[in-house]
Amino acid sequence: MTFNAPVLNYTLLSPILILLGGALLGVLVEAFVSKAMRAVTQLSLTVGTLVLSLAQVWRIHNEQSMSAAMGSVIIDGPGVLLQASILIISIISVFLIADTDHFTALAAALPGSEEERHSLESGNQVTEVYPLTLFAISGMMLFPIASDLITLFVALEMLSLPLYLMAGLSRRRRLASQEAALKYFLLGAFSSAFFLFGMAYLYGYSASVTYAGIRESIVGGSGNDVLLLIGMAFLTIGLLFKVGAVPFHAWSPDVYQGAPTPITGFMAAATKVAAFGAMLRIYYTVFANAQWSWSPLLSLIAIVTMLFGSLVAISQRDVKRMLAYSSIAHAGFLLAGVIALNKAGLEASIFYLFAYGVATVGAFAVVTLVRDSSGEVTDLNRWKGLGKRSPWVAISFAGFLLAFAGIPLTSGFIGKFSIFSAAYESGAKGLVIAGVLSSAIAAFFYIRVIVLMFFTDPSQDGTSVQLPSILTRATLIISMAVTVVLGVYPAPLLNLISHFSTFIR
Amino acid sequence: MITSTTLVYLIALPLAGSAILLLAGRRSDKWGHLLATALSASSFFVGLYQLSLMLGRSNSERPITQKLFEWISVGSFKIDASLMLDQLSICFVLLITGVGTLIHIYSISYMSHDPDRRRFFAFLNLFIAAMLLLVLGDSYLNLYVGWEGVGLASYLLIGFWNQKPAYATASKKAFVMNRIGDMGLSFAIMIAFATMGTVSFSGVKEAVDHTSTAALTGIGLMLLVAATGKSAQFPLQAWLGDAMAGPTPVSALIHAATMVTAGVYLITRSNFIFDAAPTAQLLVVIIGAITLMFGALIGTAKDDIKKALAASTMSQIGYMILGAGLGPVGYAFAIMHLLTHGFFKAGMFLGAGSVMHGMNDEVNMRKYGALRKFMPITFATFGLGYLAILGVPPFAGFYSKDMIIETAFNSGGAKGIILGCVTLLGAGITAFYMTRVMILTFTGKSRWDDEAHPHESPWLMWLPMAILAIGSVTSGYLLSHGDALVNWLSPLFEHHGEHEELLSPMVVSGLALAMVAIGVAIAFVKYSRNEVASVAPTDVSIFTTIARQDLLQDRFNEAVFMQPGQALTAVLVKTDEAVIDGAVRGVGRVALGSGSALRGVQTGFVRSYAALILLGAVALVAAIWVVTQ
Amino acid sequence: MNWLTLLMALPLLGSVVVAGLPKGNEKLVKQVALASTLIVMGATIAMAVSFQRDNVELQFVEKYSWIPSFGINYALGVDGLALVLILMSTILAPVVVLAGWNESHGGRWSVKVFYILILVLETMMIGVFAATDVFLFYVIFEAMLIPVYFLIGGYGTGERSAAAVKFLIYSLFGGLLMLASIIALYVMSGAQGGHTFDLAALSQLQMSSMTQNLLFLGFFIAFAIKAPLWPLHTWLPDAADSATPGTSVLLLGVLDKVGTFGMIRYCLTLFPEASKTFTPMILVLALISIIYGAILAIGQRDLKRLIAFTSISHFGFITLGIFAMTSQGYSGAALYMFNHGFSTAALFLVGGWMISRRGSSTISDFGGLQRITPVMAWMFFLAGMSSLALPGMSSFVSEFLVLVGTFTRYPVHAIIATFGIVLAALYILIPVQKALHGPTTPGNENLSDLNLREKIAIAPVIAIIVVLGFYPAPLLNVINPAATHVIAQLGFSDPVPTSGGK
Amino acid sequence: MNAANYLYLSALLFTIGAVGVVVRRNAIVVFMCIELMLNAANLSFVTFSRINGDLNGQVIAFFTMVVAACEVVVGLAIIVTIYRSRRSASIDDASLLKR
Repeated sequence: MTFNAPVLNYTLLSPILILLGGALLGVLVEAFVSKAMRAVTQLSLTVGTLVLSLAQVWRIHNEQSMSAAMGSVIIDGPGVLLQASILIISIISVFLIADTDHFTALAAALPGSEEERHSLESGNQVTEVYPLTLFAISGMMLFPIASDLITLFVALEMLSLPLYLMAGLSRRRRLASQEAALKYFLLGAFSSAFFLFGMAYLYGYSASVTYAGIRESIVGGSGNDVLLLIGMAFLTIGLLFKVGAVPFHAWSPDVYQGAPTPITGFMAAATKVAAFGAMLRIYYTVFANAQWSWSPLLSLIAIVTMLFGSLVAISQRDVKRMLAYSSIAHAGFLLAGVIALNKAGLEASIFYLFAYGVATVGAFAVVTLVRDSSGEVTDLNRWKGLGKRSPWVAISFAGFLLAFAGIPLTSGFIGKFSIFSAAYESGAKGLVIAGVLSSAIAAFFYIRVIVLMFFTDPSQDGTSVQLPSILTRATLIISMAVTVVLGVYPAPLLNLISHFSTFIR
Repeated sequence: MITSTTLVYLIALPLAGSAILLLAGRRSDKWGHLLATALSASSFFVGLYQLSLMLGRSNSERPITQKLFEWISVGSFKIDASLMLDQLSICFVLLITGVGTLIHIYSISYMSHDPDRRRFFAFLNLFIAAMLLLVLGDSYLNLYVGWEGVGLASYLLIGFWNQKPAYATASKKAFVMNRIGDMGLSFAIMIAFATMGTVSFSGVKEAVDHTSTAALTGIGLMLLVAATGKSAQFPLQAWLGDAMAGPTPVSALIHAATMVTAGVYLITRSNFIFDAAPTAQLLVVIIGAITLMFGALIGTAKDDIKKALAASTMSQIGYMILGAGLGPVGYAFAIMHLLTHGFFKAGMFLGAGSVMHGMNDEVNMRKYGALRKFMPITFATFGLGYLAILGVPPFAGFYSKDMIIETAFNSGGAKGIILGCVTLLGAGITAFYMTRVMILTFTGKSRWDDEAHPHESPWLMWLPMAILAIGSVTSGYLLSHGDALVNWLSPLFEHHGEHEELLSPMVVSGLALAMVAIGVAIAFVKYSRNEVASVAPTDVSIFTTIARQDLLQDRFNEAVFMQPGQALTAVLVKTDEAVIDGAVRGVGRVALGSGSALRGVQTGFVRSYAALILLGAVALVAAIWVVTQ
Repeated sequence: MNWLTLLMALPLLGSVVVAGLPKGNEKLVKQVALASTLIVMGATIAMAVSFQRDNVELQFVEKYSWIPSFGINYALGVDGLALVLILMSTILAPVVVLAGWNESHGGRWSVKVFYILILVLETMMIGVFAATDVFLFYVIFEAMLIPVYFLIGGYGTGERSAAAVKFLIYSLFGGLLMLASIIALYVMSGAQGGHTFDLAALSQLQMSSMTQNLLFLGFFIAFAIKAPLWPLHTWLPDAADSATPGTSVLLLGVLDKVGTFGMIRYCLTLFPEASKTFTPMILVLALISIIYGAILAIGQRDLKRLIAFTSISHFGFITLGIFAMTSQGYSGAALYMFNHGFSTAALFLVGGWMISRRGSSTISDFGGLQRITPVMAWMFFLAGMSSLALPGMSSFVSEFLVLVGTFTRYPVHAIIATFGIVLAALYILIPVQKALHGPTTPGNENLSDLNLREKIAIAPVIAIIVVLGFYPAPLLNVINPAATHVIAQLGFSDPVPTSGGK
Repeated sequence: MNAANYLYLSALLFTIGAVGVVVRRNAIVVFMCIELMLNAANLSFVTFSRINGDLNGQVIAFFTMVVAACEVVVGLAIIVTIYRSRRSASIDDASLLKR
């Protein structure tokens, strides 16, 4: 028995490796850099790492390879696009995370304890959130380019575990934040168990853990269909959990609400890109030939998800929960892109993911700004008259909401149009009808928020809009610009996506 | 047809007057009435000039046209803004501008104390212009413009003193009921276009030969509906009495001499249709006969001098319509009666105005009496009109009305006898109520209050009355001498064979005069012998009660149309709010409700969330099991 | 010369200039806004002059690739109908600005924002009529809602935000149905020779009659909400009730025309067979709208709601004319759209002045205005006469054409519709009597008559109404070729007179 | 022995674990149930590896154990924090966030 030394193409893997390196450095920084310099160092390190990684992604954007890591990852157009999207979204999210006011000074301290107060007053702020973010991002980067089940599972855990922790780091309402972390963790682990179990059955079905091997078995059609179906179903549960599709969505409103807002924004945007990226690859390449078996069920889930998200969002009173339900509805729309199973669907999904992700970060950036003396105000009733007090913030929030609603001249409209037309092209007319219907319902609550902000008189309860820091301002401006530009002139990005959107297999 | 370039001035002059007066506003208060009168008069002179030209041409060359511009042209629907003056319209032109000018003159004095006199004259000029357009238009659509234009002018003038709510209501009523008639005209135009492809008079006339009788009957009936609206014929007569709310000169000009006779013009103008549609023609006669009696009966019970005259107008137009419905032989007589009626009725209305002018605007005849002494000129001119309307020879009505009665009798068969009797009876009743008016107003004892200081009107008022009185006396003779009008108009109408004579003219005249004598005698006995109560007695016969209420026309309309209409409106307003908008709001509420209900899934307990995931997994497995079985 | 792009750019430029003006100088803002709209009007008239009226092809065509991967173009072009509607929009814009000189003061936001919204809206109004790419049309169709939404909700009165939301939700719902249809068209075009949104190309698509019917409904419902047709009308009275008069003018006068315009431009062109299939039902809806709108108008106590319901009746007439499929009906409907813009503008503007002076929009609060404010009363009266289609007013020509055009093919429908003209007399004369006639009631004694600015604003509207009533040829000449063209494309020709005579 | 029986056992263990997550209240016990599910999956992997004659399944089992260990690290940290703040490890107590 001989061992072959693994051949790794470091260039192609460099975006992820850079991130991991940055994360490890971050851990060291946390340990060794003085507390005065720590925050700045961490921030620059993180942003630098991300930018470097993005540059590396740019360098490899024309590469295609099945063998970058012994067949464990695939580097191809969609993978590169998704990685770039994740990195861009991460960068603007990190700008929000940089506002340490959102994070507890010492996560280990008891809420309300002397210890907590002391660390707050002394400015002894821990900044572990940065390396955690980088670890999560590297998991996200790996998730959509994984090409065997082991890598997929590892990537899933790599992106999930840091997020569980990050959800519990909020400085205010710490009990809720910890509860969010607990819920996220338990349910996440629960769903990974399903994921893993599904993997086992797929392995049993095909005697292979690689995407290519499983696909060949499906094409060959000789295996035990029950194994395949259960494997697919359970694997899908794990993925659907991550994207927040009904009935695997239940964690998301609670976690979105409890987690620190910058983390919520990051999680909502980047995780969705990663999870849908993986899902697209799996369904477009591995399961494509078993379409007959999953398409009806997934369509049903998509329809229920769209309608459920839209309907429940109507009656929400908390802006973060409302955005959570809105993201559930959007998961439904995105599932339509998966179901479409054609090139248009892939392109549309990638566009949608990027546009939606950026707008989501922007929307949560606005949420971070609305505060009173005890921190963020997420009760919608206290957002009344925001347009009067801070028109620009309100206008940008309205802009993001309009993008979510899919109003023309915003990126959301192009996304919605392209994804629905792809679904229609594949014959999923029911999905399009349900999508249109739930868009109408969804419009109702987006508009309700706009009414609150613009057409209602402000209440005098100390709610105010914090002057955005430069970084937050940058996030807002970038995400607004992307939202508008992609709405008005999406042609360059669409061309780019179209040029790159072919999975190699 | 000869084209002219001057026809347009007939209309343009008064129209310009109206526009100038309205746009200039108060600035023209000082001279507005003079300008308006002058423009109306100049239009009259243009008319006279056209008449003189027309007289100089041979029969077939008399009609002239002037195309102004292409008005509407879509596909085959081509309407030019084009005028036509022929033997028929010149009669109307002269009547409208002539009587119109006299009434302008009269109004200068009559309205001198009104702060809005300028506006009044603007409306009068507007009316003259619209009425001229009505009679000069060369197609039904052009006529329609004038038709609604006079309706507008009539609305404005009835409601001239619209600060009184009742007057404002009267003007609205007139407009709405006229609109119902206008709808008929719309239908007629639509049918004509759909079947004949044209709506010009000449085009329709040519197309009549190859058009189905059904279509022609339809057009005829719809034209009749239009005529009943404008000419206050049964069943659209109810507005005319209320229209007396307008200043008296308006009643004289619009609601006696000209506008209300537009229906007669329409039917006469459309003779080619009615001649080819006997059913429609028969209905014209019937409507005429009914209205003739209807108006006459109302007239017997009215104490308001203007309303009595209005009822009389309705009745007299009934005669004209009836005449026009008798076919080729009747058209000329209808027009003749129309012209003579224009003189004597306008004269009497102006007389009534003069009386009111001297009596502090009192209109109740029971508050008059013995005015003969105080207003001799008014009495004389009114009296001449009275004799004319009665048909006493040689006054105007004698010629025109007897011709209609005679033609009615001679229209053949039972129809002829019935119509003849109705017209005769109508003549008798006319004599009764007109005598009543004369007696109550001018003779007997004075019954007016102490504040009243009856006096004769100034010359500006009595001069027009006098001129009209001259017309009342002479017009009948002039028009019928040597069958002048009949011959003048004859090129326009188809001629069928000579009609058989049931009764000779002499016999008819004798019968008519007898009826008139009876009517006069009864009135004399009833009102001249007995004391007239200055307050209307209430213990009167059921017939009088009903007649005082205009034969219940308003009650009928109220019960059959207005109340159900108002109820329907109220119901629909509620339905719109509750049902249609309610459904919309209901959808919203359902969405909100189901959203709230679905929120219940989110209990906050991790275990229930895990259960949800497990449930989802179980459902998926179950689905797979079902699929693979 | 890119006329249409220029027209769209000018108001946008104006809004940028307005946005850049110093704070606090409201007068300057208004003047700049007025000047912008006047320039646009001038440019539109200049463009209209060079329109070749006998050419049935689209004119002033522009086409640039916008989103090539979906086959979407920035494509503009006008035929006679679109030209007339653009003309109407750009003439109404300065009128609205001038007439509503002070209506932006009671708003939630500054005067500046009001005029920015108005100018942006004007750009979209031009674009929506000029677009020949279905996608572009849809984008503008939906995006237009936003400025109107803020105009109603920000500057209106009463339940303004509820009305604005109702308007927006209704419209979005219709728009999304249309989106579904557009997606289907797009996908089909991909299967039949390449993705495109070009109107002409899409009209050549082959599809089953079932598909065609469904897609037609998607478009039609969106337009029927916009137009609004019974029973999808309930947003309009609320919106008109709450919006400022100027906004109402733009809303009812221009935006709602997009509905009827869309029926012609999109429903008829894209789905000729389905249009025929649904014609009987649509005609019935149109008739119900005519009669129902009129009766509801009679039953209203509020002046603004009354005007809104009269418009529902008028839109019934327009729809009737469109689906009568005769050249008279079509030209009548097209002309009706133009005329309705002005007669409704006159009603809303004068009504708005009355309401702002009196501080109430309840009709019975007025009384005897004719003696107190004669000019204002006269203007209201004339506007009312135009609304009831009195001959001599432009609306008569169009209403009569619609009726005649309908009668030649659907006599019974035309007869029922004609009853609308009697009801019209009632719904106009009742408020005229209550508000203008009668004795002057308390609270009205001291109302002031129109000032010079208001007179200047209303004068062109009245002038257009009257002049076109007597001489509609300039517009008809532009509309007619398009009418004949569209009718012929649908395979219809005008019914021949049954008598065969001429 | 028939390898399929191991699969049945694995499925049974997985089910027990899943039901345990739903019915038990103590966070630690819930977490242990999840670990049980993971190990059930591992059992399946190993069984399939045996059936298919392929080593990958066994490799994955090792990976899973490592990942599970990581999960324990993170999970216990969270659970302990919660326990310290709330003085209770019952997951039903943590239900601030709902609806």
